Amino acid sequence: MAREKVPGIVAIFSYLDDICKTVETIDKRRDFDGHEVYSHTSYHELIHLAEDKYGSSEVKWFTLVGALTGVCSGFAMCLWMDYDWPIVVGGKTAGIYSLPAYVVFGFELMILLGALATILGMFVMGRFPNPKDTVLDPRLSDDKFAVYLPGVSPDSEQAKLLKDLGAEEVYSTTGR
Amino acid sequence: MSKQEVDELAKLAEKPEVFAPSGSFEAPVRDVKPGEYYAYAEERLPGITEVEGSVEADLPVSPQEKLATQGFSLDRRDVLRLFGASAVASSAGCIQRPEEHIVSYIRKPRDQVPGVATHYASTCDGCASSCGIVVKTKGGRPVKIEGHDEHPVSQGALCGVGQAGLQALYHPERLKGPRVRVGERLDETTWDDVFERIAKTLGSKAKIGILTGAPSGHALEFYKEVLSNMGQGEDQLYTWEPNGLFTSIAKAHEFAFGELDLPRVELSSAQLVVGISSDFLDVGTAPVFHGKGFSRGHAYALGKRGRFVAFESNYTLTGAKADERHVINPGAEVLVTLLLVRSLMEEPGSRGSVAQRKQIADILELQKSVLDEAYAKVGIEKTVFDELAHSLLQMPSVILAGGSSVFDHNATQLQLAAIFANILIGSYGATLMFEDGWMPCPVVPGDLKRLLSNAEDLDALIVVDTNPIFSAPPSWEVRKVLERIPFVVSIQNFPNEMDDVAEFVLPNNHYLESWGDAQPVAGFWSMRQPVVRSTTNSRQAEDILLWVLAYMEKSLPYKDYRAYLRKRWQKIYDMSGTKVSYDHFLQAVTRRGFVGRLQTRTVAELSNVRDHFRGLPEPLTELSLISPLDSRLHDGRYAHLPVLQEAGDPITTITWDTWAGFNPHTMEARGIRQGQVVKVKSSVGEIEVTAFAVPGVHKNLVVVPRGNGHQDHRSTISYKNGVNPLPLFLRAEDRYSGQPVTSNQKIEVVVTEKRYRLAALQKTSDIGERSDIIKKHSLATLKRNFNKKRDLDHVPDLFPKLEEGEYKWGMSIDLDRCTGCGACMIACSVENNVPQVGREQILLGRTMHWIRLDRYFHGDLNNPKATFQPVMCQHCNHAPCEAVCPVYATTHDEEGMNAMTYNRCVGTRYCANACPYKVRRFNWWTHKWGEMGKRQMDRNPRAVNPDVTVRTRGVMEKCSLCVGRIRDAKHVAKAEGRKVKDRDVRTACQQTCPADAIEFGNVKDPTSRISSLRTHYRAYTMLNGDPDHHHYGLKTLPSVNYLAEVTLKEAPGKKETGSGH
Amino acid sequence: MVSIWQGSYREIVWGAFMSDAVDWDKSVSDVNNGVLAATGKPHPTFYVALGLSLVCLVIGIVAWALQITYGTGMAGLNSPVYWGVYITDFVFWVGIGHAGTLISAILFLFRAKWRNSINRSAEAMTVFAVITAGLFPLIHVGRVWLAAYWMVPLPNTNNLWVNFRSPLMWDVFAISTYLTVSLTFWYMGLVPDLASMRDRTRGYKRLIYGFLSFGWTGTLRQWHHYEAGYGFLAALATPLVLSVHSIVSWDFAMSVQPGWHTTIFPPYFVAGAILSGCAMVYTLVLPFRKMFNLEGFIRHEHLEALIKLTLLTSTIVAYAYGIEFFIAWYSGNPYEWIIFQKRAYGPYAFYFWVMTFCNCVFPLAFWSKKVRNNTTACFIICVLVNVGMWFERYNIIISSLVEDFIPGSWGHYEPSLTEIAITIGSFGWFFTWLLIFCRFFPFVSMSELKLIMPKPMRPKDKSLAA
Amino acid sequence: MVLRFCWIALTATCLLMSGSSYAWWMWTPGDHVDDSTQNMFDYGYHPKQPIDFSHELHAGKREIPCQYCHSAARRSISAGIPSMHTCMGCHQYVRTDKEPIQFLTQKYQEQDPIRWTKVNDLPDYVRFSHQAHLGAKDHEGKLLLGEDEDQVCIACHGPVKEMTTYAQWTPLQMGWCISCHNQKREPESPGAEPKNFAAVSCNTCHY
Repeated sequence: MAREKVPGIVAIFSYLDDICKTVETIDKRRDFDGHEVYSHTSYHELIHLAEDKYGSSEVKWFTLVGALTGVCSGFAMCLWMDYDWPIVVGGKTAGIYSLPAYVVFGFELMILLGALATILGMFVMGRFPNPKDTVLDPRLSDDKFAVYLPGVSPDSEQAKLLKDLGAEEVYSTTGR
Repeated sequence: MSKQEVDELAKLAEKPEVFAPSGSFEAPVRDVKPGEYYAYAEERLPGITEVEGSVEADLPVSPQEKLATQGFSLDRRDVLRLFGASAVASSAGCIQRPEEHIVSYIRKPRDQVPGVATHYASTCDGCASSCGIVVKTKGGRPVKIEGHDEHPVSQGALCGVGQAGLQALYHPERLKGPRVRVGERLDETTWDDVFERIAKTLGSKAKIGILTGAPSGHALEFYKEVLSNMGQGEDQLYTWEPNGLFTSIAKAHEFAFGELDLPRVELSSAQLVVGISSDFLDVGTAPVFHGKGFSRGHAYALGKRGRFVAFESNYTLTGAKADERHVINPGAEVLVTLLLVRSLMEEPGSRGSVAQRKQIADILELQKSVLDEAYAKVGIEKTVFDELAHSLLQMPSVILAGGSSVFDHNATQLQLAAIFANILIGSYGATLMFEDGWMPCPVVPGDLKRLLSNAEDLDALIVVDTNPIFSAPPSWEVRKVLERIPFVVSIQNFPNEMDDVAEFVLPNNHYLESWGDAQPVAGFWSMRQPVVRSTTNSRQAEDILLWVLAYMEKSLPYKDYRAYLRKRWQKIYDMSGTKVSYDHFLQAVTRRGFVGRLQTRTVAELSNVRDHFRGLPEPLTELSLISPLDSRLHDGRYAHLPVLQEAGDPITTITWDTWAGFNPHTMEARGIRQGQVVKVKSSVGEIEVTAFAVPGVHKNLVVVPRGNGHQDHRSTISYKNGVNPLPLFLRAEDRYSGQPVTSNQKIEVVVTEKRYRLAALQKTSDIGERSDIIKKHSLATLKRNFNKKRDLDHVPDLFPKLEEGEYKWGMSIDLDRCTGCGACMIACSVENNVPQVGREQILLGRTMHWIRLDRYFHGDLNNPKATFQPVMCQHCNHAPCEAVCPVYATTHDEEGMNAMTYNRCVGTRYCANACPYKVRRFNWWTHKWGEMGKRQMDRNPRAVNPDVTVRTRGVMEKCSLCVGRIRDAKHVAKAEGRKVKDRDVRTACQQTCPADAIEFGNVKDPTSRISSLRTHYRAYTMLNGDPDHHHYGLKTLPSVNYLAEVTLKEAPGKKETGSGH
Repeated sequence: MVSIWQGSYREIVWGAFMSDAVDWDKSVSDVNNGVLAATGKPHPTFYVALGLSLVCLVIGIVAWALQITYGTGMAGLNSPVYWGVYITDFVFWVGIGHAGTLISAILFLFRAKWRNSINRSAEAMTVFAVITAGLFPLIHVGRVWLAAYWMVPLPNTNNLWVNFRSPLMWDVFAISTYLTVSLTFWYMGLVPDLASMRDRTRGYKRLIYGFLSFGWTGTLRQWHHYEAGYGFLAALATPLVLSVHSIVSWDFAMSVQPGWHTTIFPPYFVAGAILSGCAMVYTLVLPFRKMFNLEGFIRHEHLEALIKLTLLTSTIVAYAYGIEFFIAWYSGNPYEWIIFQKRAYGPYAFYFWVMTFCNCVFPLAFWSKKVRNNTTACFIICVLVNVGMWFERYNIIISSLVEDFIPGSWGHYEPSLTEIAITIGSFGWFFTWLLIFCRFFPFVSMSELKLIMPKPMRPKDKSLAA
Repeated sequence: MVLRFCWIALTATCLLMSGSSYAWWMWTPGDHVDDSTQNMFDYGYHPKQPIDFSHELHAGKREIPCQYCHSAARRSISAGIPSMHTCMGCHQYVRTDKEPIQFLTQKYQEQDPIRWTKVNDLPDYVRFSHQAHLGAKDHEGKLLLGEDEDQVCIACHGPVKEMTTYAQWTPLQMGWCISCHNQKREPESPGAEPKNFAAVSCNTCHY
């Protein structure tokens, strides 16, 4: 994943409706290839646009696989460990597998692995943590939105368009 | 008799009666092959052959040699001990591999195989009844005392005191060596010094006396011989036994028949027993022998059951077992007995010769007016006596009167009256053996009185293992009198109050370290041999005397007491008529432990005892005190043994303490509350003691047991436990035997504001109408269902049955037999290294007993019926505890046992919660001597049974059905290529039970006793509902079953409350 | 009357889940400033509270050290009461730990917006409460040095596994899963906020926050998957939260003890857990929002919704108490019925009535709008509910164990000083962590709070020239 | 830079945790009754003994059967070590010039027993019976573990005949015991359920 830093521009937005409109606009334009949109929180409006942009999130597949692995490994663990050394407790002879009790382990491991896989999916699909990533602008985690476009200068056509769409500021950056 | 009955008889039949009056008693010595020790392991392992004289080798040849070996040098026994304790861990807290060592034998004794137990036969010295014991030793250390199966007194059983013998042996507070008085101090000294100085002093004394306890066997003669060698008269020998029953019975028989002996009571052949303030099951004269006989003669078998009627004012363990119990005024025993005699005289068919009847009639006539009024005074109607008299004549029966709990100045008179009654029902020769196999009286009546009056003249007194300063009422001023004697030597097994007045305090050997013998029954001799060399620097009392004599240059011709016995036993050898040589005879007897041929004699018919009935006692109508001997601590001589302190009184379950037992109604009337401290005052003293309601005690009675109340620091165990009630007693004695009176003392009770918590093991005693815990059947029901069998192990079940192995261990406990004596608890504690925790922990509820002896009262508070139920792990086949352990620390094995793996346990205690029987015990601490409070005495590390893991803190434990014994038996069986047979394995509790209430064995073996008991109609399992009505309760399927108690009368309609899920 | 008892049951239920309209006087831009300013400079009472917590913690540590050194006998436990205050504490803290996940996961799925202001505090409470609860089995066991290892199915030299039939093993899995998942859930919510903190700090602090925020930059792609992942986590956590206390209740229900062996236990325990959790959240949030000057963000309307939720669960718990008695009587099982009679009238009746009044009677005051508006009254009642819930567990555990089947084995129980000290220590432990957390991390979920505030739309007067 | 440092730290933490948990299960903590523990690698224990007794010489070259000296093995739970008297039986005459023999003789004459260091040492909570393993017979009286007794010893104690001073050969851990105990025997009849070679219930060894 070695990636060169590409200088580009950052356009800062303050308003949700502006950034939404911007996203809608630039998403269709080829000269905005490689742009990245930044937000300080997950407004529904933006998430809806993201769904159009990236498609439905693949995290669900991670969750599903994790959960299925969990439930299978839970049952398998119990069954195999009971098979490995059957010990008679409470009048249950060797060879009786207490499936109702194993449900607990299947369930718990399903949740556990499902949750961990979800996190993994989020990391993988969200492309983070990325050791080379840098913070473009500290305001982005406060109350601002931004669009980052690599390989262009603040004087470019694209910068101008962003300004028109409501960007309060457009400046060049060394890249992310 | 049907075939079934025959079968059952065959299975249930006990060993043949050794003392059966009809059969002759054969001396067993001819059956013993010379050259075999009494060691079962060796009998089963012919590969191990013994070598002659391995026991002899312990005792040195000459006194000089003996002295030499007392110094520190490693010899065989030490090596054995080191070997046994070879598992010495390296420094604690280190998780490195501990370095352990094996110490090799220099020359291996041929009766020792490392890891294999060696058994020695010996004789118990716990009380005067001299039970035969087998001592199991491992690596030279005694690890368990058990009743000798063939010994006719113990018959395989042993009481709690006998079981606790090991703790006395290993007690860390035994004197480590001889002491000499220097002013107030007792300084350590050497034996040489002791002998020299004692010899010198005694040489200058004109009059020397010896005071002993109840000496057994030849010891009495030995002391007399010692005295005469010192130039003293034989009357300078004094004995003192606080249990007055011996003296009163013997004295009465001396009056009546001219012989100072006790009759042997064959309770096994008595179908009807009448006890008049008798405590033959708790203390009596021979509790194990009587317990065995009583359970055989009384408990249910083959549709029959004996009857026991008790008249008593205190609520004794014996009375608790009675089918009918009448509460009488204190002091009314003589009247009750005479009223019974009167009814017997009136009853056609009563026995007795003309002269005897004449004399009895005269006495009754003389006291006619008193007796006429007596019915009202004792509060029992004449019809009761008439019915009893009628029944007594219908079947073999016996009347037993008196006990340690009632000892007033009419004790001998009471015994005389009982003799009349027994003559009239024809007990003598049938159930009371006075002409063949009588019991010799171990003490001389009135000796204490004689000592006190002669003490002025005594210049020196040697005291051997007795302690009248503590065990006689202080009003007798024993201490004062003994202090006046210029020179007192006290030879005691355990330091006691006698040391205060002694110039020399010498540690006596424990009986497991001593030679000795006993004659429990006339003509019948029991051998005592040392099983271990002295564990401290102590000597046997008899040897000390021999040494003193040697230093006085008045030696007896014996190098030690064993040589003396060897000489004395010549007579027994001659009597036995055996053809083997004397040496072989002695060896065989030592191995077997006993020898004998019942002696017979003819006694006078009945002397004139009319004079003894000139005056009759009045029943007391005011509040009065009785102080019975504690069945565990006796007069207090065993107060330093924690296992006995912790076992608790069977009736009150109070441990480590003294209490004042009141009738609950009396407490209510006087405004006394449970646990309130009361002042009990008499004209000579006053004590403060905690009140405790004991239902069934007469309203005019306060019961304060003896045993505790040691006020000195000699033992941290007995120090300041409870109080001694004896200071309350006026100096009074039995009119005829001269024994101090310890009952019927008039007292006042003053309530104080103080409170004190008594550490009772059981907090709730009432189970109301519940039948899921204790079941009872009437005799009629049992007869109706005689052929009905139960199948406790087959109930409707979703799961397949456990895989069938060869064995399935089960235990059956007969509630009809159980007398509640608690020997099982103590045996279990000793066998399984169960720690004693002390009063404070018991107050918190942290008792560690693997067997809980539950005691339930039913019915009227003034006269309740008691049922005892030993509850140990029930080894459920559907165990609620097993499934809940997260780490598999408790699991089921293929033989139906619930296995507890201590080293896997992490201590979640979930199993104990899940157990509906609450039989699991948790190690809240690591129980060690001297840690976490003084009272938590436990193991001298050497006193630990090496076959059972010692548990540390944080680990659950419980009854294992003595799985170690099962493994041992299996190893033996495996080596012989066979299966384990019935009775190969006996659990510690089963083995020691004097009532034979516990049976253990392989349920899958259809010929085993257990499988017949488990299918008996009386069999039931606790909390498992009522299978008759397809109701299975908790359905835990325990391997331990109970056999229902049997009532003579039809029980009133019972309500079924046992239910489950 | 009508004026006092305002609101119907339906209104309460509705109110508990649906947010009321809040009249915000703050904007999105104020969130980070407001929250983080307070985080760095807490009210002086913070340090008093921290000191007090540390003292309690030290007491608990000393008590536990003594107990490990000398043995479990330091506790007042005995035979037959093998479980006591430690298990009470365990169940209590697990119960407390339920509100967080409930509020953050279940209310998230219900789209109850008011949860956004308190979900961080509730989740933090959950995590620390579960950590506290997780200590108690270790404190409780006899050999803690082995328990921690043997309770986990790891390969070992004994070739021996663990017993999967044991409810305690279920517990091990349930609690550790719950801890992991709620920790994950909580941390996931923290990540954007940590990024905010990173962006506002420099030096080593920036280094630490940077590490903790996993390089979150807030791209739309990240938000997209984050939102999806958060939803799935909430969906996974919802059954988990219900299962955990069910499993804890099975610790009791799976043994044959009368009073424990009932099927009502799982729902009953879950309801109780949520009740105690909500009350605890209220008890915590009220002083904390003052301490960290967050009254502008955690609004009264939010707290009122919490109170409504408390009232709702209180009525469920009351119903469970009633039905438990009814079943005990109706089942005809004498052991069961006797235990219940003893609970109400036996030697431990005091605890029963404390529990009944605190959990069922006092919360009834929440029906009144006046009480709901009075934060002091609400606070007192919530503290009482916490006390009541502790005694509920105490009552269940002790009364069943003290006197069960066989009268010969009956006993008694009093907590020892060690147990009390460790209980105090557990509060110290919990509050120490919570206070430290509040000092260094945002006590309000900033990114989520922004969502329920007025959206930063371009004002009409500044409209873009098209 | 910042993030890279964090990345390394994270990896290092993960490695450390997995490493320590691996070490943790290798070392199964034992019961603290006697402070003994079991370590997976703790065999080959070879302590210094008071006399460098050579099994190779006695059992190997001279072909003295194991149970000539360890005579308790078939009768007892413990195998026992020979008494000094047994040694002296030969060494009164044999090799009396050697230093160890003189040491032995001196000790014997002083009646001072030799303290050997235990090599095959089980924790105190384990009951192992040599008798049951060595002398175990089936119902026909046939030795279960075969007639060649020395072979039976070797199964657990290793090739003693090739060792000079003895060193622990097998781990003597529960897992190792169990590996034999729960082997399946030949079913008695075809089709029957094969049974375990020996009992595997806990109280076979722990009580």
